[in-house]
Amino acid sequence: MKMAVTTSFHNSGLAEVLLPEIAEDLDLEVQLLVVGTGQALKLGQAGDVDAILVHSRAAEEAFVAEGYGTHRREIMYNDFVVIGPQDDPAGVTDAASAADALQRIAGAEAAFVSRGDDSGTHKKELSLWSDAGVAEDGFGAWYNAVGAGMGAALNTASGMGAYILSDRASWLNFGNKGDLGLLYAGDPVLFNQYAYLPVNPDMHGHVKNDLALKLEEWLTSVRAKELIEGYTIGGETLFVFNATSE
Amino acid sequence: MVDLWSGLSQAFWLVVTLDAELLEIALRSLRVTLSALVVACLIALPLAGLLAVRRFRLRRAVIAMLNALMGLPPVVVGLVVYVFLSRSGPLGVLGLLFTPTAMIIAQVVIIVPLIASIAHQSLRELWQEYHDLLISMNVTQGQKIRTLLWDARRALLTAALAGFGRAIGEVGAIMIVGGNIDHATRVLTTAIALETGKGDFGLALALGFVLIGLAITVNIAIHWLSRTEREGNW
Amino acid sequence: MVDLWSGLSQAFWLVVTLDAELLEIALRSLRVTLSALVVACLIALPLAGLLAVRRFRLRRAVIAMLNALMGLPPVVVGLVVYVFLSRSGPLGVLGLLFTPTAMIIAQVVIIVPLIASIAHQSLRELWQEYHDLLISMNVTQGQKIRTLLWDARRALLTAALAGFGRAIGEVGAIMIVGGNIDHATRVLTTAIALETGKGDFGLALALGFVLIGLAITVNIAIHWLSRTEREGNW
Amino acid sequence: MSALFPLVVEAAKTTRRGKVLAGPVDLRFEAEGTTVVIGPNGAGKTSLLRMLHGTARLSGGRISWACGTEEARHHQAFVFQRPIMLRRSVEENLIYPLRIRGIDRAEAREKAHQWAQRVGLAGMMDRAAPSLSGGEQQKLALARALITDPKVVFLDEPCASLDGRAMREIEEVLMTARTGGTRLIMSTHDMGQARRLADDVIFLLHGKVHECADAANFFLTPRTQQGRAFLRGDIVE
Amino acid sequence: MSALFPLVVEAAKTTRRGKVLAGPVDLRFEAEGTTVVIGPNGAGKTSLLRMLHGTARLSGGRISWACGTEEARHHQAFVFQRPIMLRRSVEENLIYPLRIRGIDRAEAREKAHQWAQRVGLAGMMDRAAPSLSGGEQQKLALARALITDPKVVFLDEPCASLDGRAMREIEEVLMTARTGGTRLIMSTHDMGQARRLADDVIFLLHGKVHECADAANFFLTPRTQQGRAFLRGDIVE
Ligand SMILES: Nc1ncnc2c1ncn2[C@@H]1O[C@H](COP(=O)(O)OP(=O)(O)OP(=O)(O)O)[C@@H](O)[C@H]1O
Ligand SMILES: Nc1ncnc2c1ncn2[C@@H]1O[C@H](COP(=O)(O)OP(=O)(O)OP(=O)(O)O)[C@@H](O)[C@H]1O
Ligand SMILES: [Mg+2]
Ligand SMILES: [Mg+2]
Repeated sequence: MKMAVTTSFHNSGLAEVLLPEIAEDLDLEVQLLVVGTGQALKLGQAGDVDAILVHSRAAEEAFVAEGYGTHRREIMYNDFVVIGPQDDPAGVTDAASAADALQRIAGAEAAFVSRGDDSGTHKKELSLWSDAGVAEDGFGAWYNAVGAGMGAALNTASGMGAYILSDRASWLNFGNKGDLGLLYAGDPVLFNQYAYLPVNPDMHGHVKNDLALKLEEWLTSVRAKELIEGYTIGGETLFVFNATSE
Repeated sequence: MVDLWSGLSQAFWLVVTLDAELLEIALRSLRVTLSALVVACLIALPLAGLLAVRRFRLRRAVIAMLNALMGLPPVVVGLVVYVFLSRSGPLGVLGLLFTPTAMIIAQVVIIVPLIASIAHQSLRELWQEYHDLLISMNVTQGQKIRTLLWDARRALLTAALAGFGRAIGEVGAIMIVGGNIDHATRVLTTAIALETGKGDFGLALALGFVLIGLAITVNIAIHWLSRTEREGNW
Repeated sequence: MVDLWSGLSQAFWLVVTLDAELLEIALRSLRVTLSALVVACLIALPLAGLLAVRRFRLRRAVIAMLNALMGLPPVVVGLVVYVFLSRSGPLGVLGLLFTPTAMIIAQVVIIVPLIASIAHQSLRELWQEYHDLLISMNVTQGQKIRTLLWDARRALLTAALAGFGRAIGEVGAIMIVGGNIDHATRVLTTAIALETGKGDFGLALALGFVLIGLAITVNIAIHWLSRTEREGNW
Repeated sequence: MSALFPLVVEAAKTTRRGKVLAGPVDLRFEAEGTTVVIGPNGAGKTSLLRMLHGTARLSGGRISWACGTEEARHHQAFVFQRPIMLRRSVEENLIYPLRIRGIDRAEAREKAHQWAQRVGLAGMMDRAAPSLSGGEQQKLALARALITDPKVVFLDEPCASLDGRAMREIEEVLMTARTGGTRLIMSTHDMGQARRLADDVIFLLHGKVHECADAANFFLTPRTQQGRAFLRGDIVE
Repeated sequence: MSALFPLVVEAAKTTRRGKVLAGPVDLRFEAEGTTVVIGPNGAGKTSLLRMLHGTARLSGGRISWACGTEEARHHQAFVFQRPIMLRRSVEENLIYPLRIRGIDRAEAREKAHQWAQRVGLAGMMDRAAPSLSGGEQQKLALARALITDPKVVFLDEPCASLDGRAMREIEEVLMTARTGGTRLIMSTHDMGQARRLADDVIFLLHGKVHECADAANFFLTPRTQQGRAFLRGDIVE
């Protein structure tokens, strides 16, 4: 079966742990299509994949509402972190909340890199900006929308010595080339929920819904919970399993 | 610079240890690209011959168009091929999306104009030389084209190699229609894009160097093969 | 298929309403590519001339190498240029990363081998014709090269147009070195890649059609310009 | 096979970018003999031959073969002023027109060897044709034209770079062909050759037929003053 | 300027893929006169001239000009058997060798017009050179060779496709050049022309100098049997 996943999920490296186990347990070969969130939803709509695993709640709910997906099942979450230059010119380290951190960046007009690609991360970032009371048209030259994937955006930020909002997995995998540092994390609004959506077989008769359901069952099982919560990079746990058994 | 050295050393180790995964995607790269090249040549070379030999009203327009299509942005080609092959598209029933075949189709679309343009360029020169003779011999269009293609075969090599180069280094289109699926449609370029996306520039560069090495090997092999059958100085 | 029609109609409206943002990135595309083309031609054409005219020991190797480099994967070029221009790289102090200049550099690297290979192909033919005459006139190497370039100028056009096409449609390299930053380094191809990632295939296709239209316009304009000065049938 | 002749030319002319290269000419060729086209450089000899043969586009008038153009084109051959060599070996050059006509390779090679012998190229079958000497190329072009037994052969200064003996031999080959019923239409600057071969003469001037006469008459007593001047090697106005 | 002559050729030969095209030859040329190279097709006339001129690579022996090769190359010109036309207008073709020598455009055009007049191409200055007729191309090549006032001119069958009058005129041009001190070394198949122009004759056979003699003597009484046979137009063994 084919599953479209977002770049950030794939970049976390978790897929490489899960896929062999799935193949073993279910005798099921899952082919991953690593694309942007928008493109993943698009592939689902067209019926070119059997299921999608993304993290953009509003878009997901619309996807189900329009009948492209049968339902939405939350699997796990990780969190976003604010990355920036070690010397921290905007003083983000001392921020009280995520909104505060962003306000400080805007106030200092410190260079900031945005994914700018309409991905889950990007949407999250925009909503954080609006929470922080910084309107989109208030962005000055310090705000760089790069329109690229997470790894590439981190690289850009590292190249420019800029702040950036990243998911923790990508950040850890990035391995910090350059002099960036994790400056702020922990605000609950930064949680990043991943959800699994099987494509609706009523819309596309050829999708392998049975396999998709089998996979869903596995993803929400105890076995998956162990694997997901046991996955660490540099000693840090990345994902928190939060699937509810139906 | 660190990335560069790390890339070089990783490339070295990948190659000397004959890394199984590398071998798999490198072979897939070659297979896809060579298939695309063969198909593209079968289309482009006769087309170039026809354009050289035949005067028809829209000839100049077709040539200008071919030249322009050399600039077909791969991503757009990828999208268009995707739209056709997608389940909800007209050819969806064939189930070709996210298969090597889809990648071959996209590459063919990209390199046919390139090969045809460059080939036409050489054939035109030769045709100016042969024109009077072949017309005088009352040769059919097909025979003219075959004669030109045969006698210009060394020059056509450049055209084919340009096509090969373009195809093997191309990523935008095959990423969209192939999907970069591990063990199915992952080739060198999409693997490089993936590693770049992850920010692992060292590995990306290593794969890149392997790719360049592959391209150079193929080129030298072809040059060498075509030199052995060399007789005159054409 | 819906995407295709939506793309066409969006392209139409974007163009007729002269959408400001479209205009900005289209002009940037043109500026970057034309600059790269000029620089690349200044390097590649004399190089092609030299390879045609001068026999030196490594000549065949250089030619095979150029042919191979036609296949330089853009992503790899992007990475290498990135490594050099990045803050921690040897040219970091110039602060060129994520600027249009960096994109021009990457494009030049990509199209120089292409232009040089194709140009060399035509010049070689002409050189075979002129060889005896120019040697007999005791012409210097520089004069030989200039004579060849001038008398083959129409054929060199194909080479330049191939380079233009490759450069304007290229995305992998300029994405990495330019960063696709809005209002700074976003060009048509990177915008297309972005919209594709967003899943907005309609808009991506629309931009793609605009890009193709642009390429065709430039080609036809150049063909037309070069035809007005046409005298003989060479 | 129906007869090609008479070939009737009515007010035919060929132009290039508005400039008249040859014509308008009215001529009639019968089935037998050798016609020699003479005239100063740039008079239009090459253009006239090409027009008759059909490789130069007619921009006015008519050229009609008795059997229709399509069939006629099959039975013609042309030897160009500047030999055009296929970038192949001498043998491949000779074989080419036969293969085009569907004759099988073995038979074609057989014939190629006969003809190479006849024009004195027997020892060079494997040489690349473009590397032959000037005279050798002319011989090859001639053999390649005659190898298909055409009914009409156009020859544009076929002996310009041949040595004395080769010229004599080639003239013999042409004479044999003529006796065998091949119609020859050739141009030359060698008045000696013209006298030896011509049955009738076309004297061209500025693209037009200035005089068209029986060879014997023309060389003895040209009707026009220009004809006389040309034969003397004087200025022709 | 130091003297170019004598030109001494010692055991010089030129080969191509192992085959000897011409040589080994030993020759000595003095400063004055016209040398005519004759011999059957494929004898190596073109190869010999190209070797003397320096466009064919020497694969053995030595060719030494009195003043050194570099300077000598500056004062030579070559008219090829098959005229090589630059893909430019007639005028540009004539101007080219002058511009190469750094002469300014106005002066070069002036000279080009004079020479076009002399060889009878005055009316075609703006024509594309490759579209000229065969004879016109030969005239142009000749004018382009002589326009730089070279001290030595090599001519490879320069009159092969010229009409009677053009040939006479070109011969006059050559005679004038010779009187003006230009050394001419030419090949031809036209024995009449050889007799008219030659001061001495080199008779080539199979790439070797078979006979090298004073023109008057050679044409009256060739020393070798092959020489006699060649002049008669017989088989030369
Ligand atoms: N493409 C062309 N454009 C313009 N003029 C041309 C073209 N081709 C030939 N001519 C001119 O037409 C005239 C006739 O040319 P043609 O080749 O028929 O002469 P010709 O009689 O064969 O001369 P020659 O004896 O020198 O071969 C010449 O003056 C030539 O310059
Ligand atoms: N590149 C080559 N490779 C092999 N043989 C060659 C090459 N070029 C010339 N020859 C041969 O060398 C011999 C001498 O050639 P050359 O052109 O000097 O003859 P030539 O005396 O000028 O003859 P012509 O009177 O026909 O012009 C010929 O037999 C020719 O076929
Ligand atoms: Mg002629
Ligand atoms: Mg010769």
